[in-house]
Amino acid sequence: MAKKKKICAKVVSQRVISEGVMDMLLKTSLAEDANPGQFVGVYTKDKANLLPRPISICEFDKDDQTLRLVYRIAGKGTAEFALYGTGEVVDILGILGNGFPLDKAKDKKVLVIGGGIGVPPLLGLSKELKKENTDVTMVMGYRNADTFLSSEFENCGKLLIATEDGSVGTKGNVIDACRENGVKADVIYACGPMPMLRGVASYAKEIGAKAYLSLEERMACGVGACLGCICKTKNTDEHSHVKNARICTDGPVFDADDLDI
Amino acid sequence: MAKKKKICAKVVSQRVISEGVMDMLLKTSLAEDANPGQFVGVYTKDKANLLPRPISICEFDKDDQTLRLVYRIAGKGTAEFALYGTGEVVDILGILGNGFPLDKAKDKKVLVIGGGIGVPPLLGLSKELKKENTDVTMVMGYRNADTFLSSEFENCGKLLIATEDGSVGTKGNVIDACRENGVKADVIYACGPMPMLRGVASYAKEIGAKAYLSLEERMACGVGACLGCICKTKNTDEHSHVKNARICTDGPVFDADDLDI
Amino acid sequence: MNTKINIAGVEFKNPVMTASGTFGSGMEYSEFVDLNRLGAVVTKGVSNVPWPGNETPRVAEVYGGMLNAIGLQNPGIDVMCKRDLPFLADFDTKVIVNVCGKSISDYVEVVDRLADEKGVHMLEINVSCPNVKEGGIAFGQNPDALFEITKEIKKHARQPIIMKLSPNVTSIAEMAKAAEAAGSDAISLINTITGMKIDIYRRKFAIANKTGGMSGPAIKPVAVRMVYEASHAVKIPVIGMGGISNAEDAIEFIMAGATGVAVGAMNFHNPYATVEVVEGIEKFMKEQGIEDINDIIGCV
Amino acid sequence: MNTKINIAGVEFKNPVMTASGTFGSGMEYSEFVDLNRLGAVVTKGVSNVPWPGNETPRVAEVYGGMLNAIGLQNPGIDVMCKRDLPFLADFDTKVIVNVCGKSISDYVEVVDRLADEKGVHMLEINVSCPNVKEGGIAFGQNPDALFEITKEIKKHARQPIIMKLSPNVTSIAEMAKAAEAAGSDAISLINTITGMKIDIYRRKFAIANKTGGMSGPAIKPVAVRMVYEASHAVKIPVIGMGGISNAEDAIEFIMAGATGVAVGAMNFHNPYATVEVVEGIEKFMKEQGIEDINDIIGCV
Ligand SMILES: Cc1cc2nc3c(=O)[nH]c(=O)nc-3n(C[C@H](O)[C@H](O)[C@H](O)COP(=O)(O)OP(=O)(O)OC[C@H]3O[C@@H](n4cnc5c(N)ncnc54)[C@H](O)[C@@H]3O)c2cc1C
Ligand SMILES: Cc1cc2nc3c(=O)[nH]c(=O)nc-3n(C[C@H](O)[C@H](O)[C@H](O)COP(=O)(O)OP(=O)(O)OC[C@H]3O[C@@H](n4cnc5c(N)ncnc54)[C@H](O)[C@@H]3O)c2cc1C
Ligand SMILES: Cc1cc2nc3c(=O)[nH]c(=O)nc-3n(C[C@H](O)[C@H](O)[C@H](O)COP(=O)(O)O)c2cc1C
Ligand SMILES: Cc1cc2nc3c(=O)[nH]c(=O)nc-3n(C[C@H](O)[C@H](O)[C@H](O)COP(=O)(O)O)c2cc1C
Ligand code: FES
Ligand code: FES
Repeated sequence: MAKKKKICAKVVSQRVISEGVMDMLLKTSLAEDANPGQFVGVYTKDKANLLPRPISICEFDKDDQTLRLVYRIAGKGTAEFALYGTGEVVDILGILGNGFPLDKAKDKKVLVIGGGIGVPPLLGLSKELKKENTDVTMVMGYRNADTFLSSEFENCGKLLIATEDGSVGTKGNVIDACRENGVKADVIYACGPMPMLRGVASYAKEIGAKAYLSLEERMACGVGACLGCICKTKNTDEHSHVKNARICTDGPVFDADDLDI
Repeated sequence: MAKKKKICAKVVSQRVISEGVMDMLLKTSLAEDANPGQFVGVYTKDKANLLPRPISICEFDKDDQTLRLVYRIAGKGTAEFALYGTGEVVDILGILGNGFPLDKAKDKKVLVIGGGIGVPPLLGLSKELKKENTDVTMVMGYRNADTFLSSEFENCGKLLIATEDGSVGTKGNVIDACRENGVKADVIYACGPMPMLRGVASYAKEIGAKAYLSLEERMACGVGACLGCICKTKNTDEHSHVKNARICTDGPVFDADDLDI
Repeated sequence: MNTKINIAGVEFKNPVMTASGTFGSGMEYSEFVDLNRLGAVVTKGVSNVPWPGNETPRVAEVYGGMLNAIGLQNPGIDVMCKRDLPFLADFDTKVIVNVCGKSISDYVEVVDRLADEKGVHMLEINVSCPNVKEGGIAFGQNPDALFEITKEIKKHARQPIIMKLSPNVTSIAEMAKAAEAAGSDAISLINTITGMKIDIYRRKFAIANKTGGMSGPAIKPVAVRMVYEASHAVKIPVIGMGGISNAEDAIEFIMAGATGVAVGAMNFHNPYATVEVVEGIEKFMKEQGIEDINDIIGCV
Repeated sequence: MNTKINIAGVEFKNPVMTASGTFGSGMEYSEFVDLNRLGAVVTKGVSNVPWPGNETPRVAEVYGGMLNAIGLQNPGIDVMCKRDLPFLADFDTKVIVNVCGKSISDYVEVVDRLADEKGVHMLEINVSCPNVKEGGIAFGQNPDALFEITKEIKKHARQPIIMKLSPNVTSIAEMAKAAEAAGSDAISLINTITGMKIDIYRRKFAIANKTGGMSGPAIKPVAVRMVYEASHAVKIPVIGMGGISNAEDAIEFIMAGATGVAVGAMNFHNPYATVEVVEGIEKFMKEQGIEDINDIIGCV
């Protein structure tokens, strides 16, 4: 694995893709080390804020040395990022986290499930899976008809959509959509809010699939040193010896069977 | 007196006029209320710094609504200001302080003495005095041949220069220059470091002149509320009743006879 | 929508006050804000006789805040009664006079002098200023001493009293309880946290007094914690302060358990801060459907 | 130019250390900095048995700093001896193990276990963690309890010990004196200041533990003041920390009286911070013509 770095990146472009959701392209050599499901820590310029903001890599281009970040304006930091125009420089820390275990998809029927602001990292994943000609079904959950990134997902395989208000696709959540369409799979990759991930884990059990879940937690260091970002695991792990894995380094993607969520 | 305001100003232009000394022109309606010897509080954008930086008004143009600030890069705040280009917006608090008592100059022989970064506010003063056709001699003290603003002073009357290294004018300080040239006056206006001001006060006594000195002290509020910026006075004053005057509101310009410095 | 609060029988139009020593006697900031909009103006600490305060430099900036060691300079109670109270009487706001002293009798002298001042609605007793050698903080760092001075002042005060607590203690709950036990009508906290700054190039203290009291946003988390602990330790109302810059901050203190809140050092950053907090609280209540500000006191 | 310092007979190549709990066991940050450049690596607190720590969220950001309530999660002393100490042994730096416990015997067990570890140069005894219910801070907020535990640990420790003090006390000088009187070889301070943050929209504490320990630049003035007070109260060396982000900050602590300094939360902001402090101190010494770093300890 490549060495982690704190490095200065440059904004190539940025635009609004949904209400309060930004799509930012960064030029940075860190792109060379990126894999789907990994993330970067983005620093604000406002010196009142000192901690990096963890943002998943939506897509990466190793040749162009670009990272695409899609994020929701959720507070002071992301509000600041949203103001950046082309050419703005920004400090980032990366590449962080383990990413999705793509090798598990080999010759398997794959299901990719995303919800809310958990959708973005799955785009890079789906594109990667498509490159390998994997049999992929994607199920993405949104609040309403504002289904950001969905047209790009459509290019990667079969896409199902669930919306809370029923305006597009299945009315309900992603699991409702899976059931409604009787989706089957050997391997599931998922990212989204915790209740959704719990749903995915039990759906995986139902259909006999392996599930890999990308988790979220408040972070400080992002590199495994502070033990701020742990999640509970079923077994004593190698690092903590107390059934706490670090989401920033042991994750963010975990085998659902290992988790106690 | 006009109401004080915290207001957003715009940088019209900025340039380096000497090593580490910046000359910034601001567009702001506060200019309408400005007088020579008054100052503004300039806020940084870096949120680690919350207090306004007191900077004297070097010159003002009520018609153009501009304030000219000339300042030395002395720390974090002024280093930030120095980076501002044309069009940058900046929060300022003003107009602060009393300014030089111009009425005392009427039909008098006037001496204007400045030292170091105390020089800038005297330019606006000298120009104002010139407008009134006052008989003015100016004595400005610098470290070396880098005598910023001196060409502009020359347009206002007789200019004497003192430099520490003797490269221009009198070798020594402003009082040395006064003595060397046998400068006489009825009224002295001065701004500069405390040792210089003490020298001015005793020189004024020697030649039988009234001296008005502009003082400096660390400030917090800038508006007379915190009592951070006091100087000692000879008599119990109206406000404090303890022989402490507030430099930000009772000053920065004081009658030397009132001060206990 | 109700923003009125009641502290020891005194009704405030809203919970927003000025923190003592950061707002002069109100006169200086009346150029920026309409004092009629405030819940209360809390004046700079006043003593029986004029105090000259400390040497300069008295203030220094630190990351997210400032240090001060004014040393309670004030013109004495006579000038306050002649000049500042009449000025404040013209506004439709409550007036709280902050009282300081070196000995119990100093405090009592001021409290007695204010007994007949109709325009003074409450007294805030500053036993927590870290910047004066004698008196002040000595009472504020020892629960027995705090009990004693509170008891004595209560005997004399005609207005309800607020004991203002120091954060420079091991247990704020213990101090709050001592004030309550001695009969204080309310408590306010926090005063400044003792800090130090050194100019490494000149090898000198940034503040002539060596140490100064720290205030501003940097101290807010400590202040919120102490307001939470204090308000859970006593039944009397708590006035919270320490780093409040906007309505969100003020609401954080209220949710932690404060009935009133005060804006201090941030007046220097934003002279409109007090009224912006008043307006921001109203906006928050509207957006969140909160009918009565009292409903969210200590709601966390 | 000499940057070497000596604490209780242990020589450090420079005064710059890592603050316990902010640098893991050094492994995580060895991707960013060359550990050989540091005066010492101070490890995360370790107890006799593995500790699971607190619920999440364990961290929250505040103005100019952060709160944490990790709750001293650690894999226990056995794992440290098997995994972390061998890793650190490969570097030319000093190793200080930070020890935590719930009872005196917990601490003693760890201290005994480390007695024969050649690669451990000093022990830092954490009696000041505000985030665990029992033990920890209880020893750190009472001078008698501090005296007792220090005395007991001194009986067992083969390495020189550093008692790590809590800032959440009325008198840091008194605590420093108690540690010295009981035989501590050095003291370090400050640990975090107890703080709280409330999410006003969700009406919830930002930290599951309700309170968390505050660290980062926001606490620096308090830390500098306490290092000054402590180092003037005792003769044993002081290791200073609290908000150090760069060499200027480190030098401020040294001038206040610290022999060593530690970089904590700012590693999270700038993973290169430790080595940048080392280099910045050298640059400052060169520019200011300082021959020996020891010449400026407490020089203010
Ligand atoms: C591994 C990981 C990947 C993520 N990927 C994305 C993504 O691709 N797109 C996206 O929109 N969001 C993502 N998030 C959430 C994102 O980190 C937060 O929305 C963001 O940090 C909010 O920062 P702020 O300054 O705007 O909010 P503030 O509330 O001002 O932040 C204050 C502090 O809390 C932290 N914080 C706030 N919300 C969260 C959160 N939900 N998770 C973790 N820390 C938080 C911030 O990092 C900061 O330290 C991810 C989170 C994690 C842990
Ligand atoms: C009435 C008045 C008028 C002034 N006019 C000018 C001017 O026209 N040109 C000019 O170059 N300088 C002037 N100064 C000095 C100027 O205010 C400081 O150089 C400036 O505040 C330094 O800020 P900084 O952030 O760069 O330094 P930092 O050291 O980072 O500032 C930290 C804090 O200390 C304060 N501070 C630092 N130095 C001084 C100082 N010398 N006086 C007062 N406060 C200080 C800052 O305002 C800030 O609050 C004036 C000062 C006063 C009191
Ligand atoms: C310049 C200054 C002067 C102060 N003077 C007093 C005072 O006279 N009496 C008092 O009780 N508190 C005094 N304080 C403390 C404040 O009232 C307040 O408790 C403290 O600053 C914390 O609030 P803040 O962070 O909002 O400033 C003073 C604070 C500052 C900054
Ligand atoms: C995430 C985190 C974990 C910490 N864990 C420990 C610990 O295990 N033992 C300890 O003595 N101090 C611990 N501390 C306190 C630090 O070592 C240090 O004393 C404090 O953070 C102040 O320094 P700073 O402001 O540079 O971070 C921890 C601090 C943080 C931020
Ligand atoms: S954020 Fe520090 S261990 Fe994960
Ligand atoms: S700076 Fe506050 S009184 Fe002058």
